[in-house]
Amino acid sequence: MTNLLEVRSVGKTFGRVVALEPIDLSLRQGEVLGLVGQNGSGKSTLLKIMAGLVQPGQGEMLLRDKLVRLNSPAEATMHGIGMVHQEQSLVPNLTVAENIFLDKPNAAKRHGLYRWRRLFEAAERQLKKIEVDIDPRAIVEDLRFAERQQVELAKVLAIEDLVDHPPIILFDEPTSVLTQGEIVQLFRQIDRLRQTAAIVFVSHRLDEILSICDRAVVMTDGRKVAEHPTADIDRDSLYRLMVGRQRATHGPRVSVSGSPASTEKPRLEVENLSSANHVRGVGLSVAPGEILGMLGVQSSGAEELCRAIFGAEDEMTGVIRLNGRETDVASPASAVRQGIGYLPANRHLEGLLKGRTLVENMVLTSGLDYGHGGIVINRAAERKAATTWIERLKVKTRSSDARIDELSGGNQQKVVLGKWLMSRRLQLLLLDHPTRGLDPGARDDLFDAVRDEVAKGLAVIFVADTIGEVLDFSDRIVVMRDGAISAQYDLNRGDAPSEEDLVRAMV
Amino acid sequence: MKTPKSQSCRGGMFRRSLFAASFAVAAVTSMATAYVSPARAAEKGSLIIGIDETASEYWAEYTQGAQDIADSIGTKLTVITSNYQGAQLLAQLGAIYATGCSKCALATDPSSNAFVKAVVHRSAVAQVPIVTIWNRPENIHPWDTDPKYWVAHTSFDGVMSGYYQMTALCKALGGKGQIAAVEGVPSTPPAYQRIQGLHKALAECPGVKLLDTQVGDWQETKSQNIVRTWIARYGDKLNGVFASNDAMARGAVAALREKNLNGKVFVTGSDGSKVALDMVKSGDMLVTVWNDPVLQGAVSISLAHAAAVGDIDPEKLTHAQRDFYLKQEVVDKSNVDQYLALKANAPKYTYDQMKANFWKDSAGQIPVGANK
Amino acid sequence: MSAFRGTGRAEGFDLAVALRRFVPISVLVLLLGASAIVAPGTLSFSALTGFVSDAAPLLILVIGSTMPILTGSIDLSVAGIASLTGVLVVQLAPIFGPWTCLVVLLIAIAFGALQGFAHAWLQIPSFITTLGTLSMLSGLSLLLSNATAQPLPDSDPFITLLSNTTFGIPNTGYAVIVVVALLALLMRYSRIGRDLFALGAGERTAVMSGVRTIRVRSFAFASSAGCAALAGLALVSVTEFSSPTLAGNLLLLSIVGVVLGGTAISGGVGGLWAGVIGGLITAWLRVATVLIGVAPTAQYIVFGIMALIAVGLTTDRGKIGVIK
Amino acid sequence: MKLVAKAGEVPGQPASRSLRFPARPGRWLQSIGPVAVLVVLALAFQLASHNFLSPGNLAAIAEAVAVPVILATGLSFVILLGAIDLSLEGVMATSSMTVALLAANNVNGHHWGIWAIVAALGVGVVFGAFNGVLNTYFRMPSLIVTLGSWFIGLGIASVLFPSQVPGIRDPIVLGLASTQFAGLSLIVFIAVAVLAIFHLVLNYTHLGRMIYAVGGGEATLVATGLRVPLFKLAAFMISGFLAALAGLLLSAQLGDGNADIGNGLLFPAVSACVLGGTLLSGGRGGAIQSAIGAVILEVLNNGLIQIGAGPYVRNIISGAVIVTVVAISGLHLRRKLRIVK
Repeated sequence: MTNLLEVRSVGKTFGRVVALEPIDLSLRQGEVLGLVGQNGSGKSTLLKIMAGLVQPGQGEMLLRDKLVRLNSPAEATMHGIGMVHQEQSLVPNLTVAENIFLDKPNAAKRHGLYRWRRLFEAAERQLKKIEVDIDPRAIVEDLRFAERQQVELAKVLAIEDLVDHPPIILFDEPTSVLTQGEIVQLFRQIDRLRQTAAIVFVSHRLDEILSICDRAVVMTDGRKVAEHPTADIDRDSLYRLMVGRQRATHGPRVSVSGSPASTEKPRLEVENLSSANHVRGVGLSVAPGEILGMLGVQSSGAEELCRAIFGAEDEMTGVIRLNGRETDVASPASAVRQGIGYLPANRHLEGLLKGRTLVENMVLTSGLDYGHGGIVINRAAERKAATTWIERLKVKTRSSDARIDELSGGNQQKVVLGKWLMSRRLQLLLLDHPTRGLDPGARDDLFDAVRDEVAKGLAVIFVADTIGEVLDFSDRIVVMRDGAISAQYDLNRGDAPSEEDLVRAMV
Repeated sequence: MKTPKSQSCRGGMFRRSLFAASFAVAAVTSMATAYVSPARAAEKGSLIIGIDETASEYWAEYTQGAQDIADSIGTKLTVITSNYQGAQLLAQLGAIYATGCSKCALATDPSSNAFVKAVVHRSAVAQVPIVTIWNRPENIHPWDTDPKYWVAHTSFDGVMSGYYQMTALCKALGGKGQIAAVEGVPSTPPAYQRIQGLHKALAECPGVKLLDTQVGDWQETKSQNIVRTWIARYGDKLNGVFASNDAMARGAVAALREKNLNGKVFVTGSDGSKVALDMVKSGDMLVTVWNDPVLQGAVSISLAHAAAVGDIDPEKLTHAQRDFYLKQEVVDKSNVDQYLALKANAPKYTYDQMKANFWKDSAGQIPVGANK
Repeated sequence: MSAFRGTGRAEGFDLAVALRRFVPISVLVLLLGASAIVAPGTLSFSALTGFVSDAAPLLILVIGSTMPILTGSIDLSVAGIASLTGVLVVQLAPIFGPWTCLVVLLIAIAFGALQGFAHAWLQIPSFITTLGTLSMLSGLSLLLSNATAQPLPDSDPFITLLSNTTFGIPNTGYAVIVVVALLALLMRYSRIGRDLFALGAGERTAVMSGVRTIRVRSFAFASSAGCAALAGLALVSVTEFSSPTLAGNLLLLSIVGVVLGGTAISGGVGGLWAGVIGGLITAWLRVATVLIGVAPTAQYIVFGIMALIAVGLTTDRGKIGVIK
Repeated sequence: MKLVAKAGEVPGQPASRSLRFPARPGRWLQSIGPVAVLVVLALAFQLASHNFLSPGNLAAIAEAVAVPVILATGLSFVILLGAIDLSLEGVMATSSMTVALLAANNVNGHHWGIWAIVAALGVGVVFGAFNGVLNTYFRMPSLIVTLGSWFIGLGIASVLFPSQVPGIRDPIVLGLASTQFAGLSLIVFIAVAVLAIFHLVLNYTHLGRMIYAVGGGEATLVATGLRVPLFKLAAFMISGFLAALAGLLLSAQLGDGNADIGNGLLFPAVSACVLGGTLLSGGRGGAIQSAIGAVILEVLNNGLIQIGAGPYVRNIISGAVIVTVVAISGLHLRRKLRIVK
């Protein structure tokens, strides 16, 4: 097998920060190369250089032994290199067909004129290729998330037709926003592609790397620290290479409030809750000091249930009781006033105030808790509280007045968490995919902090990314399917499900 | 600002904006050198006029009249433009007065009734004699408000103008028909005065019916749209259009022209602009009322200057000398050539000529109630 | 792409940010200096007090307009409110006597709050909401005043107060200071200031952090309408007459003023102080063409170009991701 | 104002939650809504005045709406980007003065004929390019850039203004307005042609689709390496070009050059775009929709004169109608987390 793409001492610095030290990497046709590393390890930079998004500061790339320079993603596309982004890169108000050919020439778009029929036909062919049935005429924003993900894939795979050599497909943490079922589907696609393409696959999830990749490259601090065929390595050693320490294991935890929370009033009771999106008559309860884990595929209603409890869903019906009192959670604002917090799945859109400092981000919600009489704010007090939490959560930052954009994803997530934990009213915290895009170290810090608060009586509902996570962290598990609860397990009563049980309940 | 910025990844952008700035600075400098008037504002004895806009024939001619006077006494004329904004006029006057201004004289349209008192007062504080034109609220006069500095107010009789127009319409229609009227910016005296004049003449012409009155804001295009709608609504029932000024008359003629009705539906205007005179000559317009802006410019600034240099003492003038109309004439096909000739060769007024009798072209004191 | 923004940012960057903040005031100082050289009298006490009294209505308008713009909305109705204020003072004086101005201010604030509420609750873009109300307000002014300028009642205590001077400085100047101080206190010691900025910086995040957006928007529009009404009162205190077209084109000038101070039109960046500086720059630009003796025909061009240059210098484009 | 506001979804947000099931009916409602408003208004005015739907009045509406349609079409391109062009009135003033002074006229000796028309249109393109360059390459917000060029345009017209209104004598220029087919002037047909052409440009060319795409997800396009500044520049130039065309046609109608020619046409043009369903946040709507909005406004204007409503009441009613229509046509889009600025 020959090297399809060869990266030779490619490096990159931003200002004084070295993002990527000179690195060598080769990619062979017909293989899947796994790239692992913590946030900030340089793997994203490397990927972006390969995709033409970032120009390398030094070094060179050879495509089939010929030197190439990729000045833009469009040029990379023309060379047969495409990238599936972690977050979708589709234009929402255009048709599926236009999105597929957005960055590529096509016979249907000659001389700047569109021949819609031919364009739709060409798109249809691309969608057929990955065996999905989506109307190429549909407007992307009308599609479901999973469908958009498939369009994204079709868009990248359409590169195959542009070049006469096998395409190079880069996957940047594609699974982090996918559900179990969708991941299975994606892996099927990758297996199919394996025959005709070269693939780079980036993930935080070591299991995935081990199961789908032929070779794994481990990166730390902008350097390549190891390269092994996946057949020769196991999960624990991969973890060690990546984090530099032993994997921490948490046994099933023991609830502080004793086993079932029967003695106390439940913190939250939900009866027959429905909303415009996916939630269909759900009932559940959480006790103080309890962590309720939730699982479900995309659109199963798990996320939506959390958002409904937070007052962020439309057309809600049903009963919500907080500490036994029926309440009307009409909006996020009213939820916050009643002591409910929500850590959003999409922190960039819903969790961060970009361009603002850490402290400004944190005091937004609960500044008045530290003020006088609920009217006047006390800047010194709230600032002190915020900085205390910044320390407690081990946020890595040069200053609590640094702009939040400067932080890595994990540290940003800690700040968002701190925003809720510093509230003196907080009674119930909803965690919606809190570990999305976090490296294992940051994930452990986050869980530790939440556990500490739970020990003091906080109730938590936790929508998990992975089955392993939910088993590690929860007291009880609720599985949702089609907007309703499909299974419940109480771990503290020894009612521990197997992974197979959970998957079965989800799909 | 430069050093740390250029280190950052957006240094390029900063350079761009720097480049933009230098480009723009260069542009302004060249503009300024091209347009800066020979001497700066506010020198001894300089004349200041305040006009409403520059891209207007009326104000260009008004400026010409004032310029003639400035030339004749060898001083310079400063022109400030309010763009119909009293606040702007006040601020600009403030700036001129602030830099020191002795023996200055101001003739200005205060841009609307509401600003007259403020403009007068501002000038009085700066001890600059002021003559106002067009706008004056009913209840304040030069003799009762800052009488030492508000020398006079002069205007054209809007009621008469409207009356003349309507009378001509009535005559042309043979005393029978239907007309519609387009009004100017409603808060300005000429606008409502001319409509008042219309009603006055209408009362004397019972056979003619006023179908509708709409506001055209003195604007050609607005008037055109309004008249077009009338044509559609009233068809041949519309026999005449009373336009409160020539610009709106032009708009009316343009709308009529679309249906080949120009000349068939009578249009009247007021001001005596060149285009209107041409249209009277060609028959597209029935009459216009000749207001001489050159004369108005010469008279108003001369009076203010006379007070500034002591040729007259405002407080010794009679009411009729301090609040008067200038003469105006009806122009129809029979006498239009005379005014076209006047337009082509406006007399060049001098201060001495004016000083001989400032009120030579007065049409009498403005009657009580005219500005209600 | 955006992930890289942060990586390269070293400590030196904040210095640039800090310096950036001083660009608008430097522009103002430069302008003043330049005018002083061209026309030496401009910096005398009397000239400056005159300037303050002329600039006060515009300044108050700019400060008011800043509030909705901080949230990312815009209020185009301010000049309409200012004009209507004068008309209402005349119309309502027989009913409310000495309390007229207060009543009118309250009406304006209520109207602004309602407008903000309608915009936020019905989710109509502020641009079109306030464009519509602008049209309605000007119609109402014309209708109520019968399109004529009317003298203000002599005895009105508030108008008299505004038209007087204290220690040689026009009271409208103090009014500006009071407005700024009042709003600054609110912004600093209550949630509202923080929430305003949060809406501009990231509305979705603000909503999901429990910020009551409808209430914040209502506040922003109420304060802009209140300021507009006060600007209207300041204007009539000078003219002593009301008119349905009193504030005329102050709308455009007020937008220019907001932006010149460094407040981003997309929201989240700027503030009261920026409004004050921007308002002063705009007020100065308005007379600068006269001071440097630009021919009247070229005034528009020079004003336009100078405004563009000033905006080019004062806007911190770094904080805004996509420029629209 | 937030011209960058994202009204709907943002790519990458998990689950297209807020627009799920009502999405398609909503879109249908949005496109049919303005037409329904138009029909209702027309019928109401017909009932009130009986003359409204007469051929004569419909022709009058067609004549009156021609220029606003051209303006709204041009403005749509910029609004689709999510930007705005406030310079229309300035551009119209300059183009009007240009054509009046370069074509045969009664002020100077020029008689450039057809080239005067080309020059006037060129003025618009230059203005558009100026706006576009400042907005894209110098990264200044379009609102403030075009506000500046509005002033500049008016200023240039003032500088160009000779001491008297320049009357146009050129038969070609005047012919634009005086030529009639089937009882309608050439201007109406020009407006229809402009609308058709630019509708096709928006929907059948790369440029047009990319203008939509910029409004929908500019960051995505930039990341893909597409030359976004060029599309934006083109949109501004088209807007400038059509504003100049509008100024030219109005001058031809009036037979003279006028610095106030665009006075009061900007805000109605913006309202027209929004009424028709072109969102100020960009990416949605189109030339046809904006044109329908322009027709609604003119119907309102004409109808209120037809029923004899007073001039001040007209302001109040049309303002109220604009707000109400936009509010009602957006009711179905209301969501808790929807962001509208």
